[in-house]
Amino acid sequence: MEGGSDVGAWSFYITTLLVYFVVDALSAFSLNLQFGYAGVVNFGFIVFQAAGAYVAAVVTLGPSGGQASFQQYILGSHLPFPLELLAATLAGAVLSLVVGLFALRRMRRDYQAAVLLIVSLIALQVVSADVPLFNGSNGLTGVTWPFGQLFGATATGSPFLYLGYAAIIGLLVCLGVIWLSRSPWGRSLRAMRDHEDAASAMGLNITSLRLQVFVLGGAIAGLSGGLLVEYIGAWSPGAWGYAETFVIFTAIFVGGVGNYRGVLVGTLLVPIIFLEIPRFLPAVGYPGLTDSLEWVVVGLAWMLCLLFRPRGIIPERRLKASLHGSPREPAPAEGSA
Amino acid sequence: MQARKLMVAVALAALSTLVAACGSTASSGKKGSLVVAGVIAITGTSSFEGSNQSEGVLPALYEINHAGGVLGHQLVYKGVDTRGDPADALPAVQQLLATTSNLVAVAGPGTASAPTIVPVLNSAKIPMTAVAGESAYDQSHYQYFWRLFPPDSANGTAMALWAQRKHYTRVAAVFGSDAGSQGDLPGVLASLQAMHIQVVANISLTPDQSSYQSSVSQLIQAHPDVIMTESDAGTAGTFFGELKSLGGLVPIIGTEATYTTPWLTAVQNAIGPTDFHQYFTSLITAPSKPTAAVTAWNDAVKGAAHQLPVSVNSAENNPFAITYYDGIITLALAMVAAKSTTPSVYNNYIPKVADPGPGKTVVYNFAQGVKALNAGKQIEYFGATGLIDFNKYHNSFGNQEAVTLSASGKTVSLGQVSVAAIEAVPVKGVA
Amino acid sequence: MLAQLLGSAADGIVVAAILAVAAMGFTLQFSLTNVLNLSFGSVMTIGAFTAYLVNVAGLSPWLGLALGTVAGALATVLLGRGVLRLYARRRTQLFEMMMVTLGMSLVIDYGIQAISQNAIYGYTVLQGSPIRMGPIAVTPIQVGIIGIALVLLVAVEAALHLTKLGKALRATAVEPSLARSCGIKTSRVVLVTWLVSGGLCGLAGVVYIISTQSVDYTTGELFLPLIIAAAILGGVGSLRGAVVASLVMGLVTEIVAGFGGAAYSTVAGFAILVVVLLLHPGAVFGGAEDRQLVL
Amino acid sequence: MSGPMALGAVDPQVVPTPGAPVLEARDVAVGYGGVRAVDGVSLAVYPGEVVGIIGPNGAGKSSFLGALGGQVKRSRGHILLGSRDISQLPPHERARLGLVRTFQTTSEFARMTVFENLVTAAEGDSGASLKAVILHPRRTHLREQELSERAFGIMERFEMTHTADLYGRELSGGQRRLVEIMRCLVRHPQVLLLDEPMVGVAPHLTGKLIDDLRGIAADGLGILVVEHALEVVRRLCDRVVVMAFGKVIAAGEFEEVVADPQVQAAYLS
Repeated sequence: MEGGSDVGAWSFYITTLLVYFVVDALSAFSLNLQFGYAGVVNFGFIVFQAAGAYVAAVVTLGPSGGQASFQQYILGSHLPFPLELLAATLAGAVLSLVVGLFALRRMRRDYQAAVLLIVSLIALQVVSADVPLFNGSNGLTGVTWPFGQLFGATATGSPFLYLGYAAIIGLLVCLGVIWLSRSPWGRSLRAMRDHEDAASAMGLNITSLRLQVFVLGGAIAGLSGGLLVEYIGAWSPGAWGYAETFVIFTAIFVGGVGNYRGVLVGTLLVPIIFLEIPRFLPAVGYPGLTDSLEWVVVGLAWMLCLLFRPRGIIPERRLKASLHGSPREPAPAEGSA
Repeated sequence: MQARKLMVAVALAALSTLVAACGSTASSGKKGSLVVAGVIAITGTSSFEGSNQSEGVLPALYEINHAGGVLGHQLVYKGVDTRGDPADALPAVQQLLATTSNLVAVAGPGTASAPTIVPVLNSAKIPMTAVAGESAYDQSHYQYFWRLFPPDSANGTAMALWAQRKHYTRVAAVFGSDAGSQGDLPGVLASLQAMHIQVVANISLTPDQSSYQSSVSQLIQAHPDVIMTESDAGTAGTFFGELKSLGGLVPIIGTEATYTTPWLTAVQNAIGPTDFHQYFTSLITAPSKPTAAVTAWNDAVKGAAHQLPVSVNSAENNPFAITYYDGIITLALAMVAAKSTTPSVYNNYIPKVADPGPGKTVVYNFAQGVKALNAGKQIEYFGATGLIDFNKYHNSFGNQEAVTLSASGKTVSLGQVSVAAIEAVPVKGVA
Repeated sequence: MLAQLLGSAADGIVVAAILAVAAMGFTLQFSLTNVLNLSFGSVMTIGAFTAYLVNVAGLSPWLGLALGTVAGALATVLLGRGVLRLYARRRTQLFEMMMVTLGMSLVIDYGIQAISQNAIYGYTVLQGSPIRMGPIAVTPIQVGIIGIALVLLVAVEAALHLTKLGKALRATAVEPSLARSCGIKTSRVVLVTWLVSGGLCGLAGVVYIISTQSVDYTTGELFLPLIIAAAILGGVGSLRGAVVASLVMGLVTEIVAGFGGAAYSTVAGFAILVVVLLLHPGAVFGGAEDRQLVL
Repeated sequence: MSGPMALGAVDPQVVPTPGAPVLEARDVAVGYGGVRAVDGVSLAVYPGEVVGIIGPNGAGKSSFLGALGGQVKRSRGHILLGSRDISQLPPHERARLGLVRTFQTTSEFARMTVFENLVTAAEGDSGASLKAVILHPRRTHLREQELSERAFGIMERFEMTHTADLYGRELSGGQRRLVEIMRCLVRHPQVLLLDEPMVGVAPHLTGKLIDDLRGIAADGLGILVVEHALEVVRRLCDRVVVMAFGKVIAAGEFEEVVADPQVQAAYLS
C-alpha cells in the first residue's frame, strides 16, 4: 500500500481533481445523452455508477474472506485488466436494463423521474443494510489499480499515470458519445425527446430507443464508477447518495443541455471548481456552516439557471443541413412514387 | 467560436479565483504558527465525528499555546471536511497538503475515509493520531500512523466482560445499520461468542425511520436481560423512547461511541434521567484513577470553552475528545523533545515521550513535559486516558471503564475492565 | 407469530395515519397544479421545526401542532405564489417545474441545516403510557394521530364535495381551461389549494416528529419518497385513494419490519409501487403528457 | 413503391391489389372507461382517393384516427393495410408498413431543424438502429445522402427550402402543418392520416395546400382527413364520411351528404 509519491502536493491535488473531472465528464456525457438528447430523466443515475464501482472493486479484491474478515462481498475474484473495467461497464448496463424494463414504461416524465429517484433510494438502502452484498455501509476498501503492481504503486501513488490512463479511456468514450449523438440514431433520440407520439407515428420504436439509451448510459456510468474506485481505492454508500445525481444534473443545466461543449464547461464549473472553492475560503461560523451554505448556493444556482438560462450557458447547437453533406442545388422534384 | 471564448474566459476566471483563494489561505494565521488539521467528517451523517474531534483538539491546542506553544510556535486548528466519504476526503486532504506548508500534524482520519487517506498522509510524511477502530489497523505498518484508541473488538470484549461480571446471560444486540455502528458490531458478537454468552436477538436499526415499534416488539419478545447497543443519536432516541413506552426497558450497555453528548442527550430525553441512570452503562477508554492529567484536561476544556461546539461538561466526559487531546499533547511533546517541528524528524520521538520506561519522568500535561525536557530528562506522558504505550504497530490502548451518567449529568464510574482481561479473551473472527 | 403480525399491523396503522395526512396534502396540490412538488418534504421540515420552537419556548404542544400547520400553509403559499409563479410567467414547462421545486428543496433543507447547526433535536412531547390490548400496544397520542387523519379525510372530502369552492377546485383539477371559461377564478382556487395542502403538509411534519421524537433538517426529505409513492399508488387526485395507499404502505413496511427485515421495510413499500407499475401501468398513466400547469 | 429511393422492404401483403382499398377499418370501437368514443366504425380508403371525416365535436373522429394509427387502444374491430391486418401492431410498425399520420396539435420536433424533421421520419429501419449506425457506418452515410436529397426534393415541392435550417419552434402555424405533411411524405406512405391539417394555416395558403394534397393523392396515395372547415372538405375530398356519437351516420359525395337531414340534425344539436 505504501506508494512513494514524489509528486508535489499541488500537482497531486490538481491531478486528483482532473481524474475526478474525467469521471464527472463521463457521467455528464452519459446523462446528457439520456436527458439532453433522449429526454429520459434518470434521477437514479448515480446507482449505475455505484454498481460499476462495486463490481470493479470486488472482481479485483479477490475472494471474500466471508464473515470472519473485515470486509465481505459477493463476486470476489482476481480479474486482470481490462476485464475489471469491462465488468464494471457490464454491471452498469445490466442493472440499467433491469431497471429500464420497468421504470421506462410509458408514463408522465415527472412520474418517471420520481420512480427513478425512488430506485436510487431503494438501492442505497439495500446495499447499506445487506452487509454480505458489498460490506454494507462500511463499504469496500483496498481496491487497487490493475497496473499498480507494474508501476510499484497504487493509483494515488502514481497519480499522473493514472490520470493519463483515465483520460485516454474518458476521451475515447466521450468522443464515441459525441459521434453517436450526431449520428442518425442521435437524431432519432432528439425526435423522441421533442414529440414521442409523432416520433413513433413516423416509425421510430420508442420503447426500444429509450431502453437503448438507458442501457448505453448505464454502461458508461458503470465504467466511470470503475475508473473512480480504482483511483480512490474505496467505495461506500456515502459516495453515492442520490444528491450526487443532482450535482451532475446541475452541471448539465449550467453548461447547456444537449451541448457537449457546454456540458464540459458545466462539469468544470459545478462538481470541480464550485465544490472546491469553499475549501479555500476561511472558515466562517461553526464547522460545517460553509458546507450547508454551499448546498444552498447549488440550489439557488439551479433555480436561477432554470429561470434565466433554461438552456444553459452554451445552448444546444443548431445542426445545419449543410453539415449532413446534403446537396443545396435544386434537385429534381420527386413525387412520392 | 463564441462558445470557445466563453470557455476560455470561464477557465481563466476559475483559475484566478483558485490562485487568489489559495494565496489568502497561505497568508492566513499568525506568523510562525503551525497548523494541526482535523481530517474528519464535519458534515454529513457522521458529522458527530467532527464535533468529537474539535472537543478534544481545541482544548489540547489551548493548553499548548498557553504554555508558550511548541518551540515558540503557536498551534492552530484547521478542520478538513471528509463528509465521511473517501471520494470527498481525497481532494480535501490533497488541497490541505498543497496549501498548508506549515502543517505539522493531523488529527484523524476517521473510520470511513481512513483507508484512502492514511496512505496519502503517510506518503506526505505527516504524523496522524487516528481515531479509526477498524481492525485493519491493528497491525498497521504505516510509519506516520498513530492510534491511541482501542480497536473496535477491544471495546466489544470489554462490554462482554462487563455483562459477564453482572451475570447477564441473555444479550440482545441492537445496532444501527450505519457504517460507524456496524463497525463495532462484529467485535461485540465475536466476544460474546468467545465467552459463551447467548445472543437472543440481533436487531439492526435503519437510521431515520419514523418508528421502530416492530423492532421494539421483536426485542421485547426475545426477553433479553441486557441490551448491547450503538446507533446514531436520533435513532437511539426514537428506539429507546418507544422501548420505554411499551414497557420493555432492561439494562443497556453502550459502546464507547454511545458515550457522547448527542447520544446521551437523545436517550436521556427519551427515557428520562432517572431511568437512564438506572439502566445505562457504557464501556469507555479510561484512566485507572483520577490523575493530574485528568485535571489538566478539565482545565484545558474550561480554557477552550468558548470555542467548543458543546458544553464544558459534555466535552469533559467525551472519551473521543480525551483521546484526541492525548494524541495532540503527545505529538506536541515529541516536537519539543526532537527540538524540531519538522514532521519527519519529530515522528520518531512520539513513542519516546509517551511509552513508559525505567528512569523516565512521568508528566501529566504539556507544560510539565516541556519543563522536564528542557531540564534534559526523558519523559513519559501519562495521559488523561491513562497510560500510553505504543506497540510496534503504533497502537496504544488502555483499560476500559464502565461508566454511567448521573441524573445531574456527571460521569460516574462503575468499575474497570483491564487490558489484561481483554487480551485474555480469545476473540476469533475479527482479524 | 400472529401476535407479532397483529402488533406490526397496529404499528402500520399508526405510520399509515401520518403518511395519509401528508399524502392527502400532496395529492391535493398535485392533482390541481400538476406540479410534482419535490419541496413538499422541506415544507414538512419547516412545520416540524416550528413545533419544536414552540416547544422550546415552553408553550403548549397543541399550539405547536397548530402553528406547525400554519407555518406549512404560509410557506407553501409563499413558494407557490412567490417562486413558482415567476417560472409560470416564463412559460416553464411542467417538467422543469419539478426541477425548480427540487432546487427549492435544496435551498430550504440546507438553509435549515445551516440555521439548525446540523444538529438533531429531541422532541419528546405528548408521549403517554401505552394502552395494551393483547399483543397490541399503542400510546394515546398514536390513537390521536389516527383520529386526526380520519377527521381530516372526512373534513377535506366534505369540503371538496359540499362547498362551492371545493366544487370549483375539482372542476379546475379536471379541466382548467373549461373551468376558467365557466367563470371560476382559478387563481383563487390555486391559492386555497396551496393553503390547505400546505397546512396538511405542516401538520404532517409535526405529527411525524411527535412519532419519531426528534427533528433535523432531513426530517421531511426522508419521508417524501413514501409520500410520493403513496400519492401515485392511490391514483393522483383521489384523497381516499391516498389514504388507502398510505394504509397499504404503512402495513407492508411495518409487517416487513416486524418479521426481521427492518432494513427492507421502506424498500418493501416502494416495491409495491413498482409492482403496481408493472402490472397496471394505467394506474399511473392517466392523462400522459397533455396535462397543463395551473398556477 | 419500388422506386430507387425506397428505403427498406415493403411488405408484399401491404401492396394493394388493383381496385382494392389500401386502408380498411372494420367495425372499429374505442372505449374510455365506459364511454364509447368510437362505436363500430367501418370505412375504406382506395389508392388515389381523399376521404374526409366530418362531424360535430366529440363525435370520435380523432379517437378513430388514433385507433387507425395505433396511438389509441382499440377495443374491437380490425384494421387492414392492403390485405394485412395491422390491428395488433404498435404505431411505429404501422408507420413502417406505410401508414403515417399528423396530429391535431402540431407535432413538429420543436428543437430540430425542418431538414432534420424530414430526415428523421424517413429513418425507420436504418437511423433508428444503433446496430446499423455502429456496424455499418458506410451504408448509413450513403443512406443519409439519399435521404437528404429526398428531403430537399420534397421541400422544393412545397417551396419550403428556405426554412431548412429553422427550428420547428421557429415556424408559423401553417409552416408547422406543412412540415408534418412533408415529414409523412418522406416515408413513402401508402396511407396518410391528417388530423385537421388546415388549423393555423393562413387563409390565402389553404388553396395551395389543398392543391398539394390532391397532387399527392394523384400519385397513388390514400388520404384520410379529419377536417372541420366544410369548404375545405368540399374542395379537397372525393368522398365524405360523417360521424356522430362514435358512429358513421352518413357517407358519400360531399353535396349529397350535407343535404342529408340526419347530418344537419347532428350538426345542429
